[in-house]
This record gives sequence, C-alpha cells and structure tokens, in this order.
Amino acid sequence: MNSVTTFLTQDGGFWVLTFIKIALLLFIVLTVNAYLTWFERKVVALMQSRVGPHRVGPHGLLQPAADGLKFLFKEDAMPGGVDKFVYLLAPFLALTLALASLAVIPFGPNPLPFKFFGHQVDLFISNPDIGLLVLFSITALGVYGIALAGWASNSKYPLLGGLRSSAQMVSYELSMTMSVVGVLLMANSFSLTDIIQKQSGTIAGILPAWNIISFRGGFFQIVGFLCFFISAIAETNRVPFDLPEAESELVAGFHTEYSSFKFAMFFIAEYTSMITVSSLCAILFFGGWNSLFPATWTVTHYLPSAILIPFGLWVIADGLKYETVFGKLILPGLGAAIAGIGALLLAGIWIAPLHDVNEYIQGPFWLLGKIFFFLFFYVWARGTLPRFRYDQLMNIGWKLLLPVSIANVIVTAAFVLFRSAP
Amino acid sequence: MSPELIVFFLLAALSVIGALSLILQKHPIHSALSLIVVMVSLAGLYLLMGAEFVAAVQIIVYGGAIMVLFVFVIMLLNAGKEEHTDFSKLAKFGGLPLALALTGLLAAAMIHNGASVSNNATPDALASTTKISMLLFSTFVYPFELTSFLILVAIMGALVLAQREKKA
Amino acid sequence: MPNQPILDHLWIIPLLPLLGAAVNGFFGLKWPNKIVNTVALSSTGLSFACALEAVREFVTYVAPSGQIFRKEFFDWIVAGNFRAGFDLQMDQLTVVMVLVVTGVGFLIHIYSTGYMAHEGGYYRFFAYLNLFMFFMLILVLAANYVLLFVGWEGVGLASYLLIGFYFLRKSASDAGKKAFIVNRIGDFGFMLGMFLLFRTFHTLDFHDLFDQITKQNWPHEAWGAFGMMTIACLLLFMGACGKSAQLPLYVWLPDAMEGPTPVSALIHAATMVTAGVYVVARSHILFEHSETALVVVGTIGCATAFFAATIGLVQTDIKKVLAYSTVSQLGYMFLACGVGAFGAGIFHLMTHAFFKALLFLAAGSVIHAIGGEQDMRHMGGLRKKIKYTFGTMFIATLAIAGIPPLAAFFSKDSILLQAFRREGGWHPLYFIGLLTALLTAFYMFRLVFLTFWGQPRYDEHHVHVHESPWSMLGPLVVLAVLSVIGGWAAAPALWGGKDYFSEFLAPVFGSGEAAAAVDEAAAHNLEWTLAVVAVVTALIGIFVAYWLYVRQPKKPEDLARSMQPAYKTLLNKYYVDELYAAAIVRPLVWLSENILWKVVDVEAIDGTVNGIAHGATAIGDTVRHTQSGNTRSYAVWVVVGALAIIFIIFWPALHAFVAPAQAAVTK
Amino acid sequence: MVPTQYYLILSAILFGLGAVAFVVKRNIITIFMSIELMLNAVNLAFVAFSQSMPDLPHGHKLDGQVFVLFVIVVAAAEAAVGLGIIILTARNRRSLNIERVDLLKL
Repeated sequence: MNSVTTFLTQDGGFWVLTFIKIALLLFIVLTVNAYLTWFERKVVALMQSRVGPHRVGPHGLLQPAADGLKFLFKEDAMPGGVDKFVYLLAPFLALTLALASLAVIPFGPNPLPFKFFGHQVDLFISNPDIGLLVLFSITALGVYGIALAGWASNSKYPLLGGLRSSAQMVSYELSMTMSVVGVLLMANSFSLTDIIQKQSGTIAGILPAWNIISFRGGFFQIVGFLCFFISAIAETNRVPFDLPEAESELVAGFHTEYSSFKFAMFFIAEYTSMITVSSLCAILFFGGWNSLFPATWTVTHYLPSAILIPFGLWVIADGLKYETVFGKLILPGLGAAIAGIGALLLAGIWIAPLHDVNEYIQGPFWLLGKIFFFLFFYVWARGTLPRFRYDQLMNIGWKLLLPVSIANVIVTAAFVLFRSAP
Repeated sequence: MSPELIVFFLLAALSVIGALSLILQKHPIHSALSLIVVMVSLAGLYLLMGAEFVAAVQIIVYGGAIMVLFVFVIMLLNAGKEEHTDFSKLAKFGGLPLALALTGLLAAAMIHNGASVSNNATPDALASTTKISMLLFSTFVYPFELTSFLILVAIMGALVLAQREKKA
Repeated sequence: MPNQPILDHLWIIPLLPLLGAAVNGFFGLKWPNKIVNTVALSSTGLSFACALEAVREFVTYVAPSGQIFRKEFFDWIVAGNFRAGFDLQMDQLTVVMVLVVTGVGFLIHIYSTGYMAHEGGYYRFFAYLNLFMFFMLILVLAANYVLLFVGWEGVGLASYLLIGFYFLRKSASDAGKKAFIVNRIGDFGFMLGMFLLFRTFHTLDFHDLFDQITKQNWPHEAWGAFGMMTIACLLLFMGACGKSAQLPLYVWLPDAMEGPTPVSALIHAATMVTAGVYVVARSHILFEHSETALVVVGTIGCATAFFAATIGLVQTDIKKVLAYSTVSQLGYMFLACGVGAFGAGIFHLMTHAFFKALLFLAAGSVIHAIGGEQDMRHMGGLRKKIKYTFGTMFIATLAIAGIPPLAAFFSKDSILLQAFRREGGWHPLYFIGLLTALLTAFYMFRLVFLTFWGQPRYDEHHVHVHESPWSMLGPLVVLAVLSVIGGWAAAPALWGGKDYFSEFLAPVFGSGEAAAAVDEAAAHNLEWTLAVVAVVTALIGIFVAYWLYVRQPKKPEDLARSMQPAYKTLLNKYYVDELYAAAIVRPLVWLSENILWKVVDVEAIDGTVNGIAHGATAIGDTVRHTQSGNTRSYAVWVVVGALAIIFIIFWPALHAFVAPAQAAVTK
Repeated sequence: MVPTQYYLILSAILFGLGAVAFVVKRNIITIFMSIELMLNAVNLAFVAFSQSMPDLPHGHKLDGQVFVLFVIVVAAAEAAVGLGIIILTARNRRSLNIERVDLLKL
C-alpha cells in the first residue's frame, strides 16, 4: 500500500473527496447555467411566439457555448476613475457567494453505494446542522456584490442601481427569513435533510406530506411558500423585481460598467442563485426528494424511464431531420444514450442491481424535477409579468409580505404548540 | 499543532489584519470592507468554539444588515477619502499611545485573569441553539422583550431623524 | 362576637363625608345645585345613619360589658417604638360627640341648601362643609392623640376655608387668616403637650396612656406643684384655648362671623369650637391628676364666660352677639371641666350645640329675611312677619337663658351645682358663673327684643321681609324641639331620680361627681335652692332687658352716655385686638421686615445661593477650555477614562503580574 | 483545543485596535465602525468565556452567547439611529469630517 492511498484513507481523503465533489458540482452548475439561459430564451420566445435562438446548432443548442466564447474573448474594458480593488472584488464576491450557497444543499437521501477510499460519498458537499442559517448568512452577504459593484463603477446609473438593489435585498431578506420560520417550527431543526425527512410519507394515505399542504405537526405552509417565493424572486433581482437592472431607467443597473467576463460573473451568479432558490423551494415546501406518490406505488418508480425513453426517441427522430454532422450524428447519439439509460432503468424490473440503481435515483430525480419546475416558473414569470415601480416594490416588501409572513409564523407556532400539547 | 490551532491562528490573523486595515484605509468603503472581513473571521472563530448559532447570527445581522447599512449610507452620502486637518495631532500623539496602552493593559489583565479559566468546550451545535432559545425565553425573557421594545424605538428614531425636513 | 357591621367598619362614618367632599370638590363646578345637594346631603345623611347604627350596636353589644370599642384599621406612622395607627374607638363620650356632630351637621347641611341657594361657589361651600365633617369625625373617633391632632388641624383648615369663603371680601380673608394663626399658637402648645406625653409614657394611644396612669397610680400633683402632668395638661389646654376661643386666644371667633351663617352655626358654635372641651374631657384622667391644671382651666373658663358676656352686652351685630355668647358658653363648659364635672361639661356641650346652632340658624334666617342686614339697630318688629323663625329663636333664647324645663337649664344648673359643691375656694367661680348667667339672659333677650319687638327700623319700601323656605325652617323646628327636650335626660336628678346623662357617661369619667354628694337630703335641698336661684337670676336678666329695650327704648342711649368710658371699652371689646396688635403683631412685622427679610433672607440665604452660583460660574469659566467642542478630543478623554477604570479594577491582578518582574529587576 | 486565553488576548487586541481607530479616524462613519469593532471584540470575549464555563444546570454555560445576541441587537438599533444622525449631520454640515462637527462646546 503506497503512501498516496494511506494519505487518502486518512482524513486527507476526505479533503480530496470534497474537492472532487466541489469541482463536479461547479461543472454541472455552470453548464446548467449556460443551458438555463438557452432554456429561458426559448421559453420566452415561445411565449412571445418567436423562434428564439436557432442559428448556432439545432434549436440553437450551441448558443450558450457561443455566448461563453464571446464573454471570454471580448475586450475587458475598465472605466476610468473607478476604485480598482472594489471594482474587481464585486463580481468575484457575487459569484463566489452564489456558488457557495449550493454547498449545503443535499441532492439525495442516501450516499452513493460505493466508498471513496473508505469515505462515504454523500450527495452533498456539507450538511451542517444549521444548514438553513448558513444559507441565509450567504444570501445576506450576497448584497455586497451588487452594492459594491454599483458603487465602484463610479457612475450615476450603477450607483443608483446598487442603492436600489441593496435596499431591495435587505428589505426582502426579512420577509424571506420570516416566511421560512414556519417550516423550521414544524421540522424543529435547521438541517435541510431533517426538514426533508420530516416531509416524507403521506397524509390520508395518498397525498404527499409536504409542508405546503401537510398539517402534520403544524400548519400547512402555503402562505409561507408564497411569501418565500415572492421575496426569493426579489432577492435574486429577477422579473418582476429586477429594478436594480431596470433597463428603461438605469441602462443596465449595477453592472452597466461591467463588460466581458466580469459581466458574465454577475450573470452566472444570478442564475446560480435562481437554482439555489428553486432547490430551497423544493426542499422546504415541496418535500425535497420525496416522491409525489406514496412509496407503495412501485409503478411510479419507473417514471424516470417513462420520461427518458420517449424523450430520447424524439431526440433521435428530431436529429435525423438535419443534414449537418451535428444533426446526423450527435443528436441521435445523445438521444440513443438518453433512451438507453431509460431502458436500463426500466430493466430494473428484472435485473436486481439495475433495480437498486433505479431505486437510488428516485430521490435525485424528484428533487431535480421540482427544481426544474421552479426554474421554469422563474422564466414563466419573466415572460408574463411587468416590472414593479420602486415604491410599489417597497410597499409589497414591508407592508404586505413581512406582516403576512409574521402572521404565518404566529399561526404556525400556535398550531405546533397545540399539536405538541399532551 | 492541532488543526484547530491552525484555523484559529489563520482567522485571528485575518481579523487583526482586517482591524488594522480598518485603521489604515483612507476610504470609508475600504474600512467597511475590512470590518466585514473582521466580522466574518470572528464568525469563523465562533464556529471554532462551537457557537454555531451565534456565528450565523453574527454574519446575518452584522454582515448582512448592519454593515450593509453602513455601506449603503456611505454610498448614499457619496463619502470621499478623509482629509487631514490640524486636529489630527491630538489624536496621533495623545490618543494613539493611550489606546495602545489600553490594549496592553487589557491584554495583560486578560492573560492574568484568563489563566484561571480552563477551556472545556463541548461543541454541540444544535443542542446549544436549542438551549440558547430556551434561555432567551425563560431566564432572559424580560431583557428579550426589552430589546424588542428598544428596536421599535430605534426604528422610530431612525425614521424621525432620516425623514427629509418638510417644506412648509 | 355578635355581628356589628358598622361598628367593625367604623371608618365608613368619616369616609362618607370625605367622598362627598371629593366628588363635589372635583366635579361640582359644572353641576347644577341639585346634584351638589344630593351628593352633600346623601353623604352626610348616610354617615348620620351609620353613626346611629354604630351607636346602637355599641350600646347593645359593647357597652353592657363595661368596656369600649376600639379597632386598629391600619398603621399610619411606625417609627421605632412609636406607633400612630389609624385607630378608631367608640365609648360613651364619643357616642355623644358623634351623634351631635353628624346630627347637627346633617341639619345644617339641609339648612344650607336653602340659605346658600343664591350664592356663588355653591359646590365649593358644600365640599368644604363635607370636608369639615370628615375631619371633625376623625377628631372625635380618633383613638390616639396623633390621629386626633389630624382631625384637629383638619377642622382648623376647614374653618379657615369657610371663614374665608367670600374671599373677595378683604375682611373675610383676614378673618380666616386670623383664625388660622391664632389657632396655630394653640396647636403649638398642643403639640408640645403631645411630645411631653410621649416622652413620659412612650405612647399617645388613649387606652394605653390612661391605663398606664391608672394602673401605676400616678401621683396626684397638688395645687401649685408644677410636675410633668401639670405642664402637659396646661400645654394641651393651651391648644384647647385656641380651638375653643378661651382667653386669651378667643379673638378669632368673633371675626369668624365673616363666614356664611351656617358655617358659624356648625363650626363656630356647635361642633368645632367644642373640640377643646372634648379634648379636655377626653384627657380628664390627666387633668384629674393635676390640681393646678384644673384650677387654671376652671378660672380661665369662668373668666372667659364673664368677660365675653360683658362684651356681648353692647354688640349691635346680631351674629357678633351670638359669637360672644358662644365664647361665654364655652367658658361655662371649661368651668365645668375645671371643677371636675366633665360629664356636666359634655352635657352642656350637647345642649349648647342644639340651642346655639338653632340661634345661629334662626339669626341666619332673619338676615336672609331682611336681605342681608346684620345690624340689630336696623331691625325690629319682625315678630309678626316671620313667625316660625321668631318662635324657634325665642325658644332657643329661653333655653340659653336657662329657663326650665328647657335644655340649658339643666346643663347649666348642673355645672353651677358642681361648681358650688366643689370643696376648696371654688365659690367665687360659682358666683361669677351665676352673674354670667344673669348677663347671658340679659343680652340674649336684648337681642330678641331689638330684633323682633318695637318699630321696624329698616326702610320697608326697599326691604320686603319674607319667611325663609322650609329647607331652612325644617332644621330650625327640629333643633327647637331638641333644645326643649335635650336636657331632660338629667331632669330626674331634681326629683331624687338619677342623672341619666352622667350615668351614661359614668364609664368614661367615673362617677366622681356623684360621689361628691355628701348625704342625699342635704344634696337635694342644695340642688333645689341653686336651681331656684339660677332661674330667678335669669328672670331678672330677662326683665331688665324687657324694661330697657321694650318699655323705654330711649333708656339704653342715656345709660351708655352716662357711663361713657365703660361703654366705649365694652364696645371696643376691651381693646384686646388693639393690645395684641401693639404687643405682638407690630413687633413681629418689624422683626420680619428689618431682620428676617432685609438681613437673614437677602444677605444670608440669597447671598449663599448666589455665591454658590457665582462660584460655579467661575469654576466653569476656567474649566470650559477643556471643552474644545472637537469630538475626537472627547474620544481621547473617553479612552483615558477607560484606561483609568481598567487600571483600578485590574490593579491587584496587574501587581501580581508585574511583581515578579520587579523582583527580577531588583535582584 | 484552543486555550481560552488566546481568544481573550485576541479580543483585547481587537478592542485596542478599535479604540485606536476610534481616536485616529476622522470620518464619522469610520469612527462609528470602530465602535462596532470594539463591540465585536467584546462579543468574542463573551463567547470565549461562555465556552470556557463549566456546563452547569440552567444553562449558565450559554449565558455569554445570549449576551452576545443582546449586544448584536443593541448594535443594530444603535446603527440605525446613529446612521440616521450621521445622515442629518452630513446634510447640515456638508461634510463627514468629525472636526467639522464641533458644535458640542458651549
């Protein structure tokens, strides 16, 4: 046994594992970000009955890559008279914090079936007991990225944008935190995994015991969810709360003076925080990785393959329409792969190990599905809703969301007390 | 040298550097940033001591609210670098030595009296969080309510202070 | 313990008037008279009812067992071994007083509703009146000297307020002040007396105090011996003199007539002024232990009686006459106390309350009838015009003159009897008392004749005389009845029966005077002779008055002219006020102006204060330069302060910390 | 295990630096920040002591942390009011320099 393996079997291995996990997650998330932009543009285009990106690759599938290249190779201009340090710090701050918040999100119930040099491989980077608090701390710091960017640009519009956004984020952070307290009361824990586990099982034998509808040990959190989601949208400066970057008034808001990759950082930060928020919604209110159906309905375990196989077949069919290499080869290949995976999972009915795999991916499948739904919701909102006026924004934040969420806390607390009473 | 010690020294160095740069930086924003650094590293220290809840609150409230307020105000008032004036002498030659003496004195006292206290930390995060909340609502319930009242008063005071004077 | 609801909650009796006073005083301003009446009357009436009930309970449950009712409600002052609680007690003496106060008070309240109907400050009047009732009740119910003193001062205050009721009139406010100040002198003595008592007996509680004296049978101090007891008694009596307008402190009472007539009736005739007598009677045990004190009390009482009577002869203001007669009657009561006949004194107190209240009220009715005129020289011939007033007032006059079988006959008679019986050089007092009786009969009938007989001396075109409303006449009638039958409790004594009144009071005063009777038969003859003598004197007085003021109305002027100096002296009340002004007031004023004000106040006190102020300014001038106004310098100072504090706190630790280093250095 | 004295000394140093900043800085906001720094130092001492306390019943051990919470709350309130005052001063004096704010003398 050589020294490397010994090192790896010691807790050095833990660090290595963590590092690998981080790298993996970064890769995935960044890719997802890239395709999220594509997805967004497509959906909005459909809503506005346009075609959307379709030049670069079929369905513009290579558009994100093109954008990335553009970001990289554009001239990195720095306006004069800026505070260099802060100017550079801001985008880093934004991106780092946005990505860091993903570290505490658990993507699956149980660790991978194999060990990494004797270290168990969980589906999260870290799972602190105060996971939610950590998340909130990170979001709390998230303000600086935008505020400092706005200030450092040494220009009117960014300054105003920064001021607006910092005010907005600080205000909505309150109601966001408040609206979650209900869930915390019901779960009696800050740990995200605990919160999810509390939501497992069914009520009335058929409905999933998700916080949003479940009375179990408390009060259903539909109000809390609405408050949370609205303030989360505001927190991520998305439509209809994207005043910090209100084009019509502030050119491009706090990142007016940022170009090329620094701009990309803000961009990625925004989309990453979208992902974080979506997963939070899924975890806190929609039962995380818990299936929509009762565990006894084993049929539903084959839902993934039921989705994957047709989708893969469609991709093959669609790809064959193209004359390009890409169309002729890659798309069908991709489709075949997807369909194949689906088929394998389906084969789990007869083959025991595959069955285990199928069982194993249930959790991640459901969680990712929910996250996807909320991301779609984001896009949907962007496609439909007009932007608020600033005073309206503040009124909603302080006079509507905050009181409502506080009321929600009180009611929930009362119910929890009532339930826990002997 | 246990990993805890290493982490401690890292964070301690970070915080001291932050504090120093708070003094040395000319521009308020930079001072604010360095103060944020101090606070975050202090939060790290709290984590090290197993006071997870306090650490989180430290970051959320200090980092996420108070310092944001500072930055916000700095931006609002568009504060520039601070300019030198004749009065700086007094501070430099009067205040600086005194403050340093204060530091030394404190440190000495701490060392001496600290010798008595032994370190028996039991990092038990969630339990401590629960216990803290228990304490807050049992032993310290009156102070707790009082602080809520204090905050109310502070809010009103801030409003009264900050509102633009009415154009009669 | 039989159930005695009121007796166990004795505090209700004084509290009710207080409530009335508070309600009227705070909210009465806006209210119509009706409501104010309701409040005032209901409060007093209720407290009268409560008093009756309380007395009933006392007589039925407590009295037979031969002890007194006494209850401590709450501690008021507790300091070291000194305790003054809010303790109320009820014994036979209290019973009499309470009934008199509440009863007469209630009647006078009713009367006032009619009399004050057209006055301003209606609510104020009743608030004060109720307040007075409260304090008076406290006074009579108190179970220790301290609480009694509260009532004592309180009634003083009420009387001050009520004398100065028409405070716009300078004379009125002056009279109020005068009353207050003169009373202060008395109270001064009273307090000294209390202190002395406390210093000797370490308690001011009636029960304990008297117990101590009787138990450890305290030595009787003979005539001329100035022991502690004598001094205490004299001091207490000084207070009594102030309150009850005895020589030399009587001067305030005549001026007190500036107040509304019901006030004169209630406070300055029926109740408050008798407080002095009450106190002396209450502390009779002390007085009985000091011959000197008794002598002084008796002499002063007697002297006052005569002296006031003589002044009363020539007064022309109807209320002034009554005032002086009050003073002289009070003199009688003190005479009684002086000769040790406390029972008789209290008896006369009660009857006097009836007829003197009646007199005043009737006089008020007269004044009311002829539109505010008080000078008897502008009255006359009112007999026909205001029958009821006349009738009642005539009864009262007969009563005070001591015509049997009216009340005052018995009371005054018993006083004189006791005075005569008392061994050892007391006869002069008896004779002076007799003479006073004569004078009393004379001036009272002079008053009646001047007022009701002869020709009208007011111009009948402007003043049209009218009888008062029944709200005023009712009380008159009631009081008239009382002053007729008021004395009969003592009547049987004349026919060898026993004096029920003194029987009733016996538990309090002991049957001292009864024991004085040597043998029955002799005593009987003596009583009859004295009674006859008294009546005869009274009749003489009446006849002289009749002769002078009805037969030859011119005669009095001639008389006055013929003996000018005496007349002048009497008319000017022996120049006593002037004497006081010259002897006391002016020196005082001079002193306060030239010494206290110009020297002490201006130089010493103001000087000190201003000096301190100037010093502060000077210091500030020097120090203010540290106040650069520069915030950072302040910051530096703050740091210095922090440094100092930490240094002080941690000094021992640091010492221990530094010491080894020093040791190393020294090595 | 990090000895408690280390934390205490660190907090002393931070406090001292805060004091230094308090006297040498000229910008009102910065001075205000230095106050916050001192508060933080105190908090550190609190937490250090609390974790060094033996774990008695009634949670004496955690009193220090509770105090920290109180300190933070008070600091928040103070920041709100203080910054309000600063904004006013800046409006009236047209400057954030502490030496320009010298109306504190008679």
